[in-house]
Amino acid sequence: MSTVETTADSHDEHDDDHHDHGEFIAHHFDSAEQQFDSGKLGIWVFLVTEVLFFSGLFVAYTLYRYHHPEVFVDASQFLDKVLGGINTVVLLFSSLTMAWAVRAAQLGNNNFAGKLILITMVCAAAFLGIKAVEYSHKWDLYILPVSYYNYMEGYHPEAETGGIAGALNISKWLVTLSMLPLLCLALFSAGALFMAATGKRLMAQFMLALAIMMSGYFVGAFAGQTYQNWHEANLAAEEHAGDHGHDDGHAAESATAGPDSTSERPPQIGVFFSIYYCMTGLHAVHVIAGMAALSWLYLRCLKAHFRPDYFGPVDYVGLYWHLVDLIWIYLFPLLYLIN
Amino acid sequence: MLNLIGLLAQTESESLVPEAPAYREGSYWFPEAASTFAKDVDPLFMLIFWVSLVFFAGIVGFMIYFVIKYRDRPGHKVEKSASHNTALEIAWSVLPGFLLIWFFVDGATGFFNMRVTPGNAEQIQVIARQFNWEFHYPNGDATTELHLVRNRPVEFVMESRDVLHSFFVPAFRQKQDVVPGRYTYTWVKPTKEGVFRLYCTEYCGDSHSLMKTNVTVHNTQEERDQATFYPWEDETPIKNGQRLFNMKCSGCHNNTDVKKTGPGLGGIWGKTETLADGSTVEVNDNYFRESILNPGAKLVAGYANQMPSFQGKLNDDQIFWLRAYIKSLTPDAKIEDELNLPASEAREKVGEADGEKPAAE
Amino acid sequence: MSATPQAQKLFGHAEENNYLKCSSGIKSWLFTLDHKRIGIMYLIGVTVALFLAGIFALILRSELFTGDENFLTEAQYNQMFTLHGAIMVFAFIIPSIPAALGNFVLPMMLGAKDVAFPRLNLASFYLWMFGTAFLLTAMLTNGLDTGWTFYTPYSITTTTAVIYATMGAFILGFSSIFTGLNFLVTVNTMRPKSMGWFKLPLFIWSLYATSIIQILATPVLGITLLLLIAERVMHIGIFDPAYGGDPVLFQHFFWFYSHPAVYIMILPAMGVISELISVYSHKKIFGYSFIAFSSVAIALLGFLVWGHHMFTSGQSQLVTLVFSAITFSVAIPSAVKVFNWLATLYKGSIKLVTPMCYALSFIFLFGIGGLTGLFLGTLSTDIHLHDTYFVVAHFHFVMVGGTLTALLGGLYHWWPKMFGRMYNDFLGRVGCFLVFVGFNLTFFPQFVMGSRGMPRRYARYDPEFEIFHQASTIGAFILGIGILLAFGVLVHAVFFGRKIGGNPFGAASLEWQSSSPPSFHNFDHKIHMNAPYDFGAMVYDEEMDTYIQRDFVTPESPEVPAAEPTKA
Amino acid sequence: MTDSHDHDHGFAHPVSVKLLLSVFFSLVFLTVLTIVLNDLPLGSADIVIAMMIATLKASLVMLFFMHMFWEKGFNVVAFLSSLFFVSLFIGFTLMDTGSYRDDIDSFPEDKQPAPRVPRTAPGVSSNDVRPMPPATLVEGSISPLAKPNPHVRL
Repeated sequence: MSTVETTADSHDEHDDDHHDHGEFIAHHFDSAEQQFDSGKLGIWVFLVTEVLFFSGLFVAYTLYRYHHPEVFVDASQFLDKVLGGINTVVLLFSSLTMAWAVRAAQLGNNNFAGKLILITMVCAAAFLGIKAVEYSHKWDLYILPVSYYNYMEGYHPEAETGGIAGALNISKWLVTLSMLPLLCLALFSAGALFMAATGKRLMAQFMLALAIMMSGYFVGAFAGQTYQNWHEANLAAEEHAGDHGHDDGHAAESATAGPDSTSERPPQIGVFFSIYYCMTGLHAVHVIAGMAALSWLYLRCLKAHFRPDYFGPVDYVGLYWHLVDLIWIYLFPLLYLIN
Repeated sequence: MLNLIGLLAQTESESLVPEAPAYREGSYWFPEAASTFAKDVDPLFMLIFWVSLVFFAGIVGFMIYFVIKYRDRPGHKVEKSASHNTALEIAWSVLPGFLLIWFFVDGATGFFNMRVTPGNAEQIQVIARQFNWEFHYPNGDATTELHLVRNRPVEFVMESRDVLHSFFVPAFRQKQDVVPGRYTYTWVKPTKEGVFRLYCTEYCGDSHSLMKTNVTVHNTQEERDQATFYPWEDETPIKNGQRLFNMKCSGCHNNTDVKKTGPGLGGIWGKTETLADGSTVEVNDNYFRESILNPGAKLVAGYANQMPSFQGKLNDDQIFWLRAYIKSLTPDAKIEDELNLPASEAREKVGEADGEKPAAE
Repeated sequence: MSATPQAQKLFGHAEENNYLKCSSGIKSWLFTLDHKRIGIMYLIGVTVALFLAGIFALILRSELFTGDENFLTEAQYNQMFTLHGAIMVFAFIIPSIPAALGNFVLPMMLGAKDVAFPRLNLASFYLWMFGTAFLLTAMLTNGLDTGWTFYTPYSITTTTAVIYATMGAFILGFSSIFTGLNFLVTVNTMRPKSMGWFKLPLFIWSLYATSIIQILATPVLGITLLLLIAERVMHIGIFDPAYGGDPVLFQHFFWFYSHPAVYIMILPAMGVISELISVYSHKKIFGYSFIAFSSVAIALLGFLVWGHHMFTSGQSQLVTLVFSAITFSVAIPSAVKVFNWLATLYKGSIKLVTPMCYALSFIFLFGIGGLTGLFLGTLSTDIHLHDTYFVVAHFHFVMVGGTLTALLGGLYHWWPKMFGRMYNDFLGRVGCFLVFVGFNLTFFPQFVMGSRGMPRRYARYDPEFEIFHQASTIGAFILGIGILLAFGVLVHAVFFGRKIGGNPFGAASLEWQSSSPPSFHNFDHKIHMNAPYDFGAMVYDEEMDTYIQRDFVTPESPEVPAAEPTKA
Repeated sequence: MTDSHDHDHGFAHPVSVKLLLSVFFSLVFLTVLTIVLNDLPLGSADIVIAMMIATLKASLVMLFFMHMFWEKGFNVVAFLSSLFFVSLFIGFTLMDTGSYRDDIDSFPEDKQPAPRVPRTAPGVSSNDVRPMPPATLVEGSISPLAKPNPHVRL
């Protein structure tokens, strides 16, 4: 009988124990825990779709490695284990800070969670910086997807004599790739100053964090490039000491000699790089998406939104970020460590 | 739908597809069986058909019976019946399973028959391209229609020059995709004399529906050889060129001035064409030869660079024949006298005139 | 029998409160987070897609009236069938029942206020809009002539707008993933505590199984299309044989999604039919758990059979054999459903109203569609029938005879709930009859043509097939008129239909406990949690012209609170 | 792990800092280990070892960083099921690689008979379909990506 007597909005009476902070409970949920559980299952299922999304590339990888093991061994020599290793550690560290940020959010410590998230953001950007160094180095050497692949033994790209690239003695590709981060850095710094000047402290702090994140990219790129230069110098020295006669003049000659030198390598070598660029490129897109999500989290930390019964967003973005790390954990040995 | 409007201006070209042979009905469902595979396919098809029909009649019969008997009417009430019956449900899940196993085993047996070539089969190479077929026989003959010998198993070694195609002869009940980048194989043993249809059944582009030809099954090897033989040396270069054109070029080019995938080649000789970069070129011997060997070099405006190079695929004689034929398609072009001589004589004449003999590859 | 005043309060119309009228203005629709309004918008969208692709189908059929050129060039014909297929598959069938009907019904069937992620739901709809817009862009710029399957290498070399179209399909894929994710989470976490798994209506089970497929398979379509775009733009050599790629690998990628996608299309239809058969027989569904588990079984088995689209493609014989064997196993759960529906009819009280007519015609057509699948799963017969009109007829029997019929049946069933008005049942049945007759006339001759060797995707054909093609074309126009009439009757009902009460059909699942149309919060009152097929609990109340709970006239009823969610 | 449940946080399960740090250092150790092992001559076993280490690392991340250790059973099953479907995808597709050849030569059209087993010499590519781009540097080109590609169309 009571069924009929209770009418509209009967659900609300079950919210009693949480009504003090109901503003984060959407109207269609009955409790904070239901909301959290839904979000949690949702993000796990989303990760499932991510795994399957990447699976296509792993299938292509497995297939072509199965057919051309020699190509994969040959091609992976072009990938720098040390840079890859550093990037792995950078991502692992960002995972640590992310997991820590979840803990902080669970304990309601927004301030500390924000700092950890900022570190995570910086690591993500640094990862991309190092990646940019790797990419630009390969592009200099014409190590590209199969249809553009044009690497020639012994070819050393001359550093540009003019422009920014020449002045910094780095690849023109790295300069090109760094344009967007530079623009963002400038925008965010200007934004931070503007916000500070107009007295919007919170937004100023947020903009500052974004600027710090973007500078992480340059830290990564700088470190990567320094290593790269050192490594090149080392190689050159070794070559010289080994006296194989591969001096610069010879290299330049073979560069102009053209197609002969490429024919030693099977034409499928470019397929490895097709797969390499697809895998790492897609992964990089996920890193960028992660940076956006982390920035949003940081803003919410600044606004002190999280507390022991409402920390879902940190947890969800954290899970996503760990997945990005997981994928890299597999990409690293699959692409860089082939013998 | 702008593109569709644009295409309306384009008219259909003269088809090079051979006339369809009369349809020879075998049963209501099948064309006449002309290969050994029919005994793998047809009876199994009919078996599945009757089993399905029995099930279907049962389902629909019960459905109609129930609908009439238990229709909602005054005084009719839902009768009590079980909400489930595990034994019954398991029974109707499992029992049809046995039939399915039967179909599977029977089908797999037939499938292996159709895919495993006997050792004594002769080999015919099949080259599929947009939008024609080319068949190369062990004795060196080549045709665009397929000729087989009755009761002789033949294996087709198939290669595609561009996109996916599929080799399908309904009367043989045999089908296999032709995949670029790999060889695919199939075989058949024709059992009936006659002419049958061969279709491409994997969608391959604009004129997919015209990529069909005829299969003629001959009684003896001699008849087959006669049908595939073509006296290249005795025919005129123009006729040779026409035959080559039908084999190699007609997929993309018309022998009229109507545009297909590539430009129509009728009336083109001596004309001045505008290239993609704005410059012009006259269609003459040199341009013709370059267009065959290096098609991308001077693209006529309005066409994509789609044509493959025929470098190493056509020898100088063949290019000469093609040139003769294309030239003959332009009414006012001056046809050299030697183009009307038998090919072997024409070659000598041309050699004298040019001071060199075209080298056969 | 007369209802208690409380019951009257429950089922009375709350005009100002119903979801259609609670707010007005275009913005209140475009930015709504209400699953019911999103469902309605989806319904309008997919109907437009259906009519667009249907017009293409009629143009195709007209061209095929004779074997020679009538009014389409080959290239135009190819674009027509490609757009017909692509729009029908990606923009109509896949979202039709789950996203349109499912969105409206699923939360109410569960007894929830909304889906778990309303914003994601709206995002899914807008992604659908964008994806469809991309497909239309492809149509309006340069056309698309690859077939909806985008097989390489043709899709890499053709000059048509493949990239727009693949972007469209990619985006539509994400729309589908979002719907699936939302429904899966909703069913898991938004159920009231007392709504156990085995109290769920079978439509929800089928949507749940569909969600599993959408989540697991659709991402693979995403990566496939991305790789195809990359292949076309810069030739990465994974699918392109000119650079050492493998075209058959593309088919594996494509069918890993697209075969399960076939079950995305048919499973929800089966769910709808389970509801209809049971409600209009006024009898508890026979073998509830078998039907429920068969949905999940079909969803999972669907992942193991994709290779049966590739029996002639050049895949290895071992794989062919394995895929054929597993394919047969899918037949069993499908057959189980059909037998259970029949058993439900047995000793029921069958009302031959429009939705039931569609349900019965579904059993007929799906029966043919399913059984002809046996010919195609069997290896040796498939070699002959592959890529012929036999295949075309087979999947149209399943997709149109199955899904479209079920969609129409479902619309007629839930239309009074959606708009609170009743349609003209006689005209509805006439429409159903026309659809049934037209459909059979269209596609039955195609079986004969196919086994006689008529290849699919042919703009020109040999003379011996002409008579069948002409029958087919005439049938297509009858089918078109039937569908037009069916939708016409529904639209007429929205404006001129007789107003009806909350539960005109005596259905027992929870959505019928709301008023018609439902209020913004779905239920204005506490839900009475009865079993979904317990029709004995429903009695007709003449005074209110609707069915109500027996409990409302006989006081004792077990009260079950609809609040605490179950653990996921 | 007992200290991870030291407070009652409702449905929150904060992981102790100690645990997080030890997981991180194990991960770094494993990364270094896999690089070092890669330089040793392990033959064909190296891919297996590298994958095992990667899986170990992935498990650590999943169990502790992603809290799978404390997660609801359904969520764990849901996530891990994705791996099952990925393995189906890879497994079936790889079963079909026997018939694939990427290096077949075109038929010699003027020579008979056709090779029953196609040539497998490396470096021979089918040049009748579409030619590989010429393997020369484009003089003065700003970007290798700027090379005109005739097949790019929207």
